[in-house]
Parts: sequence; C-alpha cells; structure tokens
Amino acid sequence: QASKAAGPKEIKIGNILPLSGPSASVGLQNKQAVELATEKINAAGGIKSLGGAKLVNVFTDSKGDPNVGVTAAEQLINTEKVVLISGAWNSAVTYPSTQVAERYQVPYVVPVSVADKITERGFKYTFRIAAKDSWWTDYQFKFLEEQKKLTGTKIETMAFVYENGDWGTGMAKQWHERAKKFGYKVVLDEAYPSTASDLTPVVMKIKTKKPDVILLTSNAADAILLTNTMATMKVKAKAIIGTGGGHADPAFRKNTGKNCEYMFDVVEWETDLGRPQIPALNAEFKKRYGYDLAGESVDAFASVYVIADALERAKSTDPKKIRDALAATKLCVGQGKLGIDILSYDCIEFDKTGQNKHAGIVLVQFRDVKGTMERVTVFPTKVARPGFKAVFPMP
Amino acid sequence: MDFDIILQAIINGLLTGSYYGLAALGLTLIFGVIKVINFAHGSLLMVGMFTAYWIVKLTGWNPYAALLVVVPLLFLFGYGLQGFLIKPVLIAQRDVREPTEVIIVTTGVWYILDNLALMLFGAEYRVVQTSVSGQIFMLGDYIFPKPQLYGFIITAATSFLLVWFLKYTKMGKAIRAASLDRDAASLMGINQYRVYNIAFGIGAAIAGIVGCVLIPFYYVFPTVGVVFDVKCFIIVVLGGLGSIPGALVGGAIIGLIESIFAQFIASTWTELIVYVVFLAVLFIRPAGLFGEKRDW
Amino acid sequence: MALIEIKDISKHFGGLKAVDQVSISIEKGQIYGLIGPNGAGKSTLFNCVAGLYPPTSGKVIYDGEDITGWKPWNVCRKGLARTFQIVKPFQKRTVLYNVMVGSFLKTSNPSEARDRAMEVLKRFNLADKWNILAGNLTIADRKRLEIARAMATEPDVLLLDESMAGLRPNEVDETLDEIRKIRDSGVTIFMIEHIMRAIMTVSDRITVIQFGKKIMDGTPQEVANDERVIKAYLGESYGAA
Amino acid sequence: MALLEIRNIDCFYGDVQVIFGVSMHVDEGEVISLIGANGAGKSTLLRTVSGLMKPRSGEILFENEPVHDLRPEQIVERGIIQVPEGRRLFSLMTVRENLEVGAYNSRAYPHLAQTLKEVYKLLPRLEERENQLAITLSGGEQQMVAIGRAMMARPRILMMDEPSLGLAPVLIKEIFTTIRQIADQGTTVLLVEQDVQHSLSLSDRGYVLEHGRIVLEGSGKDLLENPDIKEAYLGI
Amino acid sequence: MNSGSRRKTIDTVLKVALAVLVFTLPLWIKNPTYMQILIFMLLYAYLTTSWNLVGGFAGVLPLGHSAYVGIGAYTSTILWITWGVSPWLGMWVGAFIAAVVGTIIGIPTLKLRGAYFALSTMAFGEGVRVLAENTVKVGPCVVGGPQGICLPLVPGNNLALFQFVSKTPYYYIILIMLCIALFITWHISRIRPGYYLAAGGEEPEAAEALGVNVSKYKVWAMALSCFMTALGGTFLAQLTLYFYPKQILGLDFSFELAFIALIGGRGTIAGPVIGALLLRPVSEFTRIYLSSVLPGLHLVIFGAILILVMIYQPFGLVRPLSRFYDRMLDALSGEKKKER
Ligand SMILES: Nc1ncnc2c1ncn2[C@@H]1O[C@H](COP(=O)(O)OP(=O)(O)OP(=O)(O)O)[C@@H](O)[C@H]1O
Ligand SMILES: Nc1ncnc2c1ncn2[C@@H]1O[C@H](COP(=O)(O)OP(=O)(O)OP(=O)(O)O)[C@@H](O)[C@H]1O
Ligand SMILES: [Mg+2]
Ligand SMILES: [Mg+2]
Repeated sequence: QASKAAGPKEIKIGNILPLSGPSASVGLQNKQAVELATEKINAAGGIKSLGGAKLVNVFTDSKGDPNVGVTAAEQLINTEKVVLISGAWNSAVTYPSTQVAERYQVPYVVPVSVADKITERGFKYTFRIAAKDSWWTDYQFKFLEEQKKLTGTKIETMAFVYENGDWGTGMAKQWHERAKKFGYKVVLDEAYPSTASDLTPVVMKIKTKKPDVILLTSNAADAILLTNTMATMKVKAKAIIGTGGGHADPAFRKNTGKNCEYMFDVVEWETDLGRPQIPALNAEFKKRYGYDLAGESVDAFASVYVIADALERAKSTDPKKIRDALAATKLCVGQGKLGIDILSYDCIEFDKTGQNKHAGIVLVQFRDVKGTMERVTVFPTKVARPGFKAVFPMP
Repeated sequence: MDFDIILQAIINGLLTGSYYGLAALGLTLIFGVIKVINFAHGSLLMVGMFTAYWIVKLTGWNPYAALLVVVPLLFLFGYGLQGFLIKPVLIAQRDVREPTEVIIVTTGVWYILDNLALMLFGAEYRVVQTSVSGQIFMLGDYIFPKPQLYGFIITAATSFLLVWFLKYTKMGKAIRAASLDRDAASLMGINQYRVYNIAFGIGAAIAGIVGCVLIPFYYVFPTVGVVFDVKCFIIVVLGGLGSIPGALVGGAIIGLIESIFAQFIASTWTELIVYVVFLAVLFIRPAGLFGEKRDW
Repeated sequence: MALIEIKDISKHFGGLKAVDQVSISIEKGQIYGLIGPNGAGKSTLFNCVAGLYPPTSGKVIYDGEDITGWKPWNVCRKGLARTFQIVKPFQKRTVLYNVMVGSFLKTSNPSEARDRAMEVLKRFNLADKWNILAGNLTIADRKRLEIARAMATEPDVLLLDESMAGLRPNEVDETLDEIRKIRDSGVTIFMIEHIMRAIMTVSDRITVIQFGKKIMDGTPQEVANDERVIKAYLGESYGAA
Repeated sequence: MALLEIRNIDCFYGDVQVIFGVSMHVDEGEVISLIGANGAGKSTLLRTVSGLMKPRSGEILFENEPVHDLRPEQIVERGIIQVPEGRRLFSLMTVRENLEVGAYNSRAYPHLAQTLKEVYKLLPRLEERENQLAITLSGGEQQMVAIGRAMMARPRILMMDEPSLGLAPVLIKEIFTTIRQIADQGTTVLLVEQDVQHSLSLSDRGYVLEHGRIVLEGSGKDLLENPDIKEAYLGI
Repeated sequence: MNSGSRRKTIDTVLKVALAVLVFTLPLWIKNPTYMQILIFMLLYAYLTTSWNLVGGFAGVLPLGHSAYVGIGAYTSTILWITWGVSPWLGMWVGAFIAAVVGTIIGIPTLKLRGAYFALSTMAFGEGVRVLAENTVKVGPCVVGGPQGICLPLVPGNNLALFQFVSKTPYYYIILIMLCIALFITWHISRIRPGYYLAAGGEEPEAAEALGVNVSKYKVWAMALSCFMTALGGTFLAQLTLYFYPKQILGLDFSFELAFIALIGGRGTIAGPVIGALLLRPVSEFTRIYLSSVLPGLHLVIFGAILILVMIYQPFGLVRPLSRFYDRMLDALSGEKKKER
C-alpha cells in the first residue's frame, strides 16, 4: 500500500464498543480512555517509524448486539479500511467480530472481554490484554484459602449469585469447579435476570440459606440493587466477594454508600496501586470525564500503547506485519510507556493463543477511609495499599 | 419451608406488586380510553424517575415532595405527546376501533425519549440517597421496607383518586364517554381529542408517580423503562385491558408469583412461570381477569 | 316432519333470560315470520339457530339432524345462511369480493367463484356496482349485499334479521319481491321484521315473542287480530291484510 | 328569522360528492321533516351541521352566524344538538350517567339538576331505569335515553336522525308522541325520518332530499298529499 | 395499437430491468459490508413477508415472531452440531417445529382481539427467550443458555454445510427464498384461503356466517407464517454464525418485523419488501455514521422517522409509492392509467 516512502499521515484504528443500549455506560468510559491514550501518543510524535503518522480512531456502536458488531467489523475493514480493530467490550460481540477479523486477516486487539473461549479457538489475529475469566475466580478462592489460614475463620458454605448472562453463568461454572476442588458446600446457586426490577426474592433466599461466603457476579445496576436490598433485609455473611463488572463501576460505591462497606471485589487494576504514574493520570482523567479510571479503562488505555508499539515495530500498515509485531510484543513497566507503567502487573506479552500471559488481578475491599468509601487493595499482600489489611470476616 | 419466610415473601410480593400495579394503571387507562398501546409508558416512567432524581439530588427534598413537580410536569408532557404526535394518526384512522398503527408512534417516542436521556445524562446508573432509602419498619420479625410501604400507600391513594375522578367528576364521565363512543361524545359537546390529551396526561402523570415511588430504592438509567414495560403489558392483559382493578390485581399476582416462587426455584425460572401463568389465564379467560368481554 | 324444529330453546345472559323456552317449527318452502317488541329476544333466537351463541338449553333440529350448538360455519355449510341486523360487510373490499367469500363455499376455484358471485350480483341488481368498496354503499345496497352474500352460499334456508329496516316503502316492496323469488326457487325463509306491512303480507306463518317467551303463533291474520299481540307489540289494531 | 340556515353546501366523502348545493332553513319553534331515500344524504347533512364533517363549499348559519368552520363541540355549545342514527349510547355507563354526559356543554351544565328533572318528567321510564347500564336496555328504551340525553344539552335546535328505526310499532307511536311534546315545549326540531306518515303529520314543513339535492319543499300537510310522495314514500 | 399498450410496455421494461438489476447486483457490489447490508435487507424482507401472512392478511398484530426465528436457528444449529445434520435438512425440521408451536400458541391466542393478541404474542416471545436463556443443555444438545451458540467455522465455501466466505451465495439464497415467499403470499391472496383470511380478519362474525371457520384459517396462516419465519432463522444463523437469546429471540427483533410491515404497508404484498428496503438502510447508516458522534442520536433519528412516516402515511409507504410509480408511467408513456 501507500506505506512505502513518506508513509501515511494517519493510521486508522477501528473500535467496536457498546455506545448505546444496556452497556453504553462502560462503552463510553472505554471510548474515553482510548481517546485519551491516542491523544497522548499522537502528541508524543505518533508512530515514528512511519514518519510520525497519527493514530485515528474510528468508533462504531455495537449496541451490545453481536449482529451489529459483525456488520460493524465488516464495515470497519471494508469501508473504513482500518489496519486493526480493537473492542468490543461485550464478550458476545467480541466473539463473532473477531471471527470476521480472522477471516479478513486483520489483527484484533481485545482489551477487556474476558470470556475464556475468545482466545481458545486457535485464531491467529486475536490478542487479548485482560485476564481470562477463569483467572478471576482463581484469585477469589486463593484469597479465601489464605484468609482461612490467616484468621482461622471457619468457612464451609457458599452461595453463588450471578446475572444470568454470558458472563455470570460462565463465572458460576468456574466457581463450581473450584468449590469442589477446595471442598466448599454450595448451598445456593442463583442466577437472576440482570434486568430484574426487584431482587428481594433473591435476597430472601440468601437470607434463608445463611451461607458463609457469597460470591457475586453482577452488572452495575443489579449490583447496587442487590447490595442495598441485602442491607435492608439484614443479610449477613463472613465474606461477600464481587467479580468486578458492576462492583467495580464507580456508580456502585456512590450508590450503595455504607451498605458496601467491607465487601470484597476482584479487579484487574485499582487506583491505589503502588505505581507512581497513576495519581497524575487518574487526576487528568477525572478532570476530563468526571470519574476515576477503572480497570477496564486502564486495559483500554494500555491497549492503545500496545497497538502503537506494534505499529512502531512493524514499520508498516500491512495487517500481516502488524499481527507479527503484536505476537512479538514484550512491553514492561519502566520502558517509559505510560499505558504500561500504570498496570497492576509487570509486562504484557502474548502467548501463542494471543492471551496476555501476565495479566494479573488484585482483590480490593470497600473501606471507609476518612469518611469516603474507597476501594482498598488488600491482596496480593505485596501490592496492598500501605497500612491496610483485609478485614476478615466481615464484621 | 419456613412459614416465616413464606409470610415475608408474601409481604414482599404484595409490596412489589403494588407498584407494578401502579405502573400498569397508567397504561391501562390510556388503552381503555384511546385504545392505543402506549409502548412509551416505560419511557414516561423513566422521565418521571429522572425528574424526581434531579429534584431530590439538587434540593434534598423528601422524594414524595417531588410528586408536586413530577405529577404536573408529566401530565403536561403526556398531554402534549398525545396532542402533537398521536392525534394526527388517530385522525387519519378515525374509523378504526383499535388503531394498531399508533404503536409505531408510541414506540418511536420510546426510542426518542430513552436515547435523549442517554445523550443528556449518559448511560450510568444513578441512585440518590433519600430520607427514606434503606429504612425499614418492623412488625414482629417481619420486615417492611419503608419506601415500598409508602409505595403501597401511594398506589392505594392514586387508584382511589382515579376511580373517584372517572366516576364522579364531569371530566371523568366525559373521558369514559369518549372511550365508549368517540363520535357520540363529540355530539355531546365533548372535544374528544382534548379528552384524549387529558387521559394520556393522567396516564403519564401516574407513570411519574411510579417514578417518585421508585426513586428511594431503585436506580435510574435511560433504559430503566424497559425493565417495567414488558411487566406492565403482562399485567394489563392479565387483568383485562382498560380495567383499573385488573391492573392492581394483575400487579399483585405478578409480584406474588415472583416473590413466592423464587423461594422454591431459581429466580430466572420465576420469570418463566409468570409467562406460563399469563398464557394459562388467557386460555381460560381470553379477556383477562376483569376484562369486559362484550366491549372488546 | 318440519324442516326446522326449534325445541324449547333458552338462552340466558347472566341472570337475563333473553330467550325462554321457545319452540317453533318451520316447514320446507315456508316464509316464516318472527316478531316481537325490541329486546324480546328475536335476534338472540336467530343467533342460537345460526350457531353464534350456544343455547343454554333446548334443541335445534334441521332436516332430522340435531344441529344444536354447531359452530356458525358448520351451520352455514349445512345449508342455513343468515344476515345480520346490523349489517357487517367487509368494508375495505369490493362488492364482488364480499360475495365471492360466500360463493367460495361451494367451489374452491377462484374463477368459478367469481362467475357465480357475478350471477348472484345480477340477480340482486348489484352487478354494475361490483367494483365499489362495500364501505361506500348506501344502506339499502348494503342490506341487499348482505342478502346477496348469504345467497351466494346457495343455502336451503335463509335467516333474515330485519333486512328491511330503514328502507323506503318502495324499496321494501322490491325486497319483498326478491324474497318471494328466493322462496320460489326452493329456499325456506325465516325472517325477523318490524315493518308490519312487509311481514304480514309475505309470511305464511308468524311467531310472536315477548320477554323471551313465545306469546303465540299463527297466520298473519290470527296474529294481527290477537289482543295480546296488539297490546304488547302493535299498539293498535293493524288492519288485517 | 331563520334559526338555522344552510346555504348552498356541497359535501364529499373522499372524492365522492353526496350533497349537491343544498339550501334550507329552519325557523325558531318549527318542526321540520327531512325525508328522502336511503343514501340520499340526510345523515350526511346532519353530520355536516353538527360539524362532524366539513362542507367543501357553502355555508351554514346559526342565528345569522357562520358555524360551518366550528368544531363539533363548539357547535354543541351554540345549542345545535343531534340524536345520532343508531342511538350511540355510552354502553357501559348507566342511564343517569348518559344523561349527565348529555349536559356536558357549558350552557347546560349549570342547570343539570333542573334539566334532569324536566327530562325525567318527559320520559318517566328513564327515572325507573336510572342505574341500569345502557347496554342492557331494550331498543325502545335506548332510543328514549338518546332523546333524553340530547334534551339534557338544552338544545336550541334538536336534530334527530331516524329515531324510529328498528322499533316495534308500539314504540314508534310513543317516540313520535314524545317528539311532539318536545316541540310543544318550544324546542325547534329537525327530524329525519323514514316513517313519512308519522313525521310529516307532526311537522310544520318538510324537505325532500333526492340524490343529495332538495327536490321538494312544502308544509307537512301539502307534502303528505303530494302524489309523488305518496307513491315513493308511502307505497300507495 | 390499442390504447395503454405503450404504458404496458414501459411498465414491463422497467420491471424486467429491476429484476435483472436485483439478480446481478453481486456483480456490481464488491464491498462485503454493502453486501452484508443488502443481505440483511433481503432477510428482513423475507421475514416480514412471512410475518405478513398473519400480521397482514389475518388482520392481527403478532409481536413475538422472533420466537420462530429462534426456533429455526436453534433447531438447525443444534442438529448440525450434535448429530452433523446439514443445516439444509435441519432448517426443515426447525420450520416444522415452529409450525407446530405456532399452531399450539395460535389456537388460543388467535381468538383474542387486537391488543390482546399483540401483547400475548409478545409475552410468548419473551417467554421463549427466558426459556432459552435458562436452558444450557438438553440431553446431548448444547443450547448454550444466555451465551447462545457459536457455529464452528467451516473452511472455504461449503454449499453442503451452508457456510460461505463470500457473501454472494448468501445473497442468492435469501433472494430466492424471498421470491418464493412473495409468490406464496401473492398466490394465497388470490385463492379461497386468502379470501377467507381477509374476510375473517375484517369481520369475523360475518365470515363465520358465510361458512368460514375463521380460527382454522388463521391458525393455518399462523402455522405457515411460523414455518417460513423459521427457515429465515436458519439462514440468519448460517449467515452470522453466532446467535444468542437476547438477540435472536429479543423483543426488538419482533418489533422490527412489525415496523417494517407497518411502515411498508401491512397486508400488501410489496409492503414488507418496501419497508425492509427503506427501513434497514436507515437504521444501518444512521448507526454507522451517527453513533460515534453522539451515542443514541441515531436511535432518536430512527424514532423520529418512524413517527413522521406514521403521521404522514399512516397506511404505509406502498400507497404513495405505487401512486408515484403510476404517475411516472403516465408521464413516460403519455397515457393515463386505465381505471378498472
Ligand atoms: N351478548 C349479549 N350479552 C348480554 N345481553 C345480551 C346480549 N345479546 C343480547 N342481549 C340482551 O338480550 C335481550 C334480547 O336481545 P335481542 O337482540 O335478541 O332482541 P331483539 O328481539 O332482536 O330486539 P330488536 O328488535 O331491538 O332487534 C336484550 O335485552 C339484550 O340486551
Ligand atoms: N363514511 C362514508 N364514506 C363514504 N361514503 C359514505 C360514508 N357514509 C355515507 N356515505 C355515502 O354517502 C351517501 C349519503 O349517505 P347518508 O348516510 O347521508 O344517507 P341517508 O340519506 O342518511 O341514508 P339512510 O336513510 O340510509 O340513513 C351514500 O351514498 C353513502 O354511501
Ligand atoms: Mg334484533
Ligand atoms: Mg341516514
């Protein structure tokens, strides 16, 4: 193509995100993170090996609908002629749209969709930055095991409560496997429709079963409703652990107030991590868009750096070369890449399925820090916020 | 199963069912009078919720004080909606008893309102802490969440007022007359379209009331109406389209099914039970529990 | 044996006994009249015979066969066609279309149905209006269409519910001629009518009902001179035709 | 002076013209019959006066003021009240509620209680049936309610479209007696009827409408004796 | 030359030209995105034509037809994945099941009037969705619960397994399906069942009195409609290779079919096609070009378009378009259309 002599002035990156429909809120946050990262990279001189070419993002709305996502991918590839696609937040959209990219042999970077199977189909052009969802449940159980030892608390029974979508049911499957492995008794396995108008019946059920630990997988709205209803109905447990998603949404803390205190959540990232660049970036993001960075935004933010790095090394906009460059990615903290320096783990490197093999997870607890509810990293202990330790069992 | 639990489930079911019923009430009124399925009903509820949300958020009022603003506002909104958008289609379909094509208009309004809200407020979920949020009232060991309890009382009061209005006031009678025979109503000096506007306005105002009732314990977001839409449709058909007691009883039935069955089976399946019960009732009583067979 | 035997038919709506133990028997080839005050239950009785309502009790025997509670379409296929007091044309369709729906009963071939329908239209002086939408017809034409449509099913019995209400006297006369012609072609007719001049001249026999109950039956003369009928229905003596 | 004056109006359904340049007038206190074949356009004429449809040309004056541009409810406010063809009661409302709705217009509403008494006096049977749903009434009773409902509006001119349609002979007499009483109380009446004998004999004047045109006009008595009328409408 | 023949010639020429254009489109359009949009247009036209058999001819308003699309997609896909049955065969099984389900649901609901029917079918559609979301596995068959089913990729263009890399085969398959569906509706509207359906839809009591078992014909129409809809479901599954309950059994989907019919002209033969041809591109292009400007804006515009069409053309766009076509013919031929 025209990449030879002067190189292109602009490099088009396609982004598929849910900008309307039920997951529009997170879709928008991802979009903003991508825009901010792109701006920074372009300001720093763009892709130098391509003559300082600027990255240009083309956003298309998937509505969270796979069919729309597929059409969007085709449109990005054929009409917009993007060299690479990034997206699509909803696993259900990522799944078929990566298939399209694979057919056209266009690289597809997946910042956040966590469904295991996305990188388990032998695709050559799909690369995922976030951890697989099976890795998340690992951390939840690791944490429990450690706390059992540490505090001598007896934990025998568990309740699984999750939204009945793709994600929640996937998590529940993992939970069951691990509960069996570690010898917990599952007293309640309850999926609920994520559009429920009333979750009191579910909460009533939890109350009857009196589980030691409640594992939750929820979207934002239902996480809020569930937590508030549990408080109203006076449900108590030794530990309530969320699985990111809704619990990580800033709206969750804002809208549950005191009710979420001492709850746990797993997350790929947190603002209080001990990385020096985080405060400044978070402040900038917050000033611009009105809320804190979240794990998913950070993945999206980092993904732009991964893409830029691959382009830099590919020295070309030929999709095949970009793919090879992506496959050879090795970006680590301390190389002066802002997007990488803020991660909770040390390097991004893809295994042969395209999965970032270092992607890590942390456990946070909602704590009242000087009058405001904050997410405090408590596990693994080496990245925990200084001076904080998990309160376990929940009081 | 524990008797206490069942009783608590019944309490929850009735409290929940009451605001379901209230949400369905506006829908059934609009259908009864104008014979239009208002697919924008959930969106009106959303508008009511957002209004109440902002009022409470900005002024810190008691959420029920927001009714003073929400009710007139939604009334005017519904009034205008019917007057400007639905009326032209009704005029074009003057001879049709149930102008089904109007659903396109009401669905269009639904899309527009939901997405305008998205553009204005973003997709995030918002909850506002009100003076009654999270408070409970205990009767023995039984928990009555106060916001739901107040919702129950407001439902009862609203239904009573509506029935009284339709039965005893001049405008109420005119509304009923126009719903039975619009041309004949014209010949009595009733401006049928104004009557429709008012009926639609009242229906919208009731949706607004539901918004205020929900604010203390539910969250607001642009597509919140969709959560209640399908439920409302089931309730009104179950109870009998156009029937006020039908909406209330239908709401209670759905609330109870959800609450009680969830104690025995997975709550995703209770949704299915709702549909099964709904279809079963239709097989037995095609006009719904309180439907007037000869009228439809 | 009579062609139609209505035996002790009752129809209750809730507590209302709209038809109460009425028996009528109609011979083949007769024109049989049914009269009575408004709300006496005449249309309800028709509806019970034609299958629109299942009777609460009693029997309808047609040609030796018990057709009580049969569905309307089966009654029609059996050879009893009816018209409605409030005419129900398919308003958005042409006159021809309306009649073709009737003539399809005896043939499934569209062009044959069309030919038969045109013939019926000719008989009822509607042929030149075949392409008009039924909704745009005058009342008189609609009533005529109602009969034409029923006749297109080639019935053995025709049930007419106030087919002449709202017609001008000379139109009434035309319709009466048509009815006689239909009868002469071998069709038995059972009709409800409030226009005395019509029903008294054309009927062979008349039944009078009031409050759902049969008051009497007899020849037009007998009916016209009956004290009870005069008091309940006619209001004054109808100069016996 | 004419109370109601129709000047040269043309009416259409879609592209089909059904009224062709009709002019007529009704004076205060008169009883006027409008007769004509089925589909002549009688109901259309009444609908036009009531504002349910608009004339394409011509004008309608009530007390010398044009009313053809007004909406139906505004026309009712003036006191032009119609008893529509086929009764058109509010089926699921009680007799009393039907009557109350009749008095909806602002001229009549303040006098509701008074008018109700008068109507009950005129039609005592309605008082007996006060709380019955309209749908459960017999045809004759329904016609009474329809007339009573119109009277509740305190009509300046009462237009009736085929009040005797589908009624038993005994009821037809009763209805015409009632109409006579209404006229005697001073209400102007415009009567559309098939029962020419009854209607012309209680009318001061009559018009004959054929195919949308007025073809004959005269006093009730003259028209009754007119041989053409006799042949066409009385079947003699 | 007899009058009107010139007009007729032009009419024929235009129609033939249109047909040729439609059948050769893949030769002109190389961009797969546009092909995909075209295919979806045809698919929606096909599904709406099937919908129209009940929604248009039987005079009721079904709002749950996505259930039958889903039944088609699920059946053929499950048969293929579990037992290796080719979708070409499986689609008939799915269609048959859909017809049976449609009949069972139709028998009680088709007796209901107007809004009752609309809302009941809507509730039924939602019920099927909930059922699918709660069923992960039935015996050896993976239903997939809320995650739905992903069809394994078959390399290359494989006619036997109904999977192609190129869009062209999909285009011709759905085009042929649409032509058949149009022929069926056209034919039905001219024979006895068509007359009976229309009559029953307009005045059920009158039709029954003329010997028409109205419910029977409506149920037949429903069964046929469901049958055809399910075939479209299999096509959709093979085209997107991935489906899940919220999408394929969603309310939005059912609504869109009804809208296309209402906007195009319900109960007419061309209506669904015209509706799909106009509405699909509008929703696609506003989404593509506006969604990144301001999220939600495209749906606001879509809603506004729906409302405007209904206010100005409450009986759908077929009428003004055919009037326009007639005028155009008049102008081209210099002859007036003969009034029948
Ligand atoms: N579907 C129904 N439900 C309840 N009541 C009914 C129904 N149909 C008729 N009725 C009642 O049954 C009685 C008899 O009505 P029907 O129509 O048979 O009278 P009719 O003799 O035909 O009177 P008309 O001469 O006025 O036509 C009336 O009181 C009527 O209100
Ligand atoms: N809604 C309508 N649409 C089209 N044409 C109509 C409509 N209503 C009436 N017409 C036509 O207008 C003409 C006059 O009808 P109109 O009802 O005024 O007659 P009429 O004199 O009252 O007759 P009748 O004695 O039958 O009541 C008739 O030819 C009729 O077919
Ligand atoms: Mg009758
Ligand atoms: Mg008339």
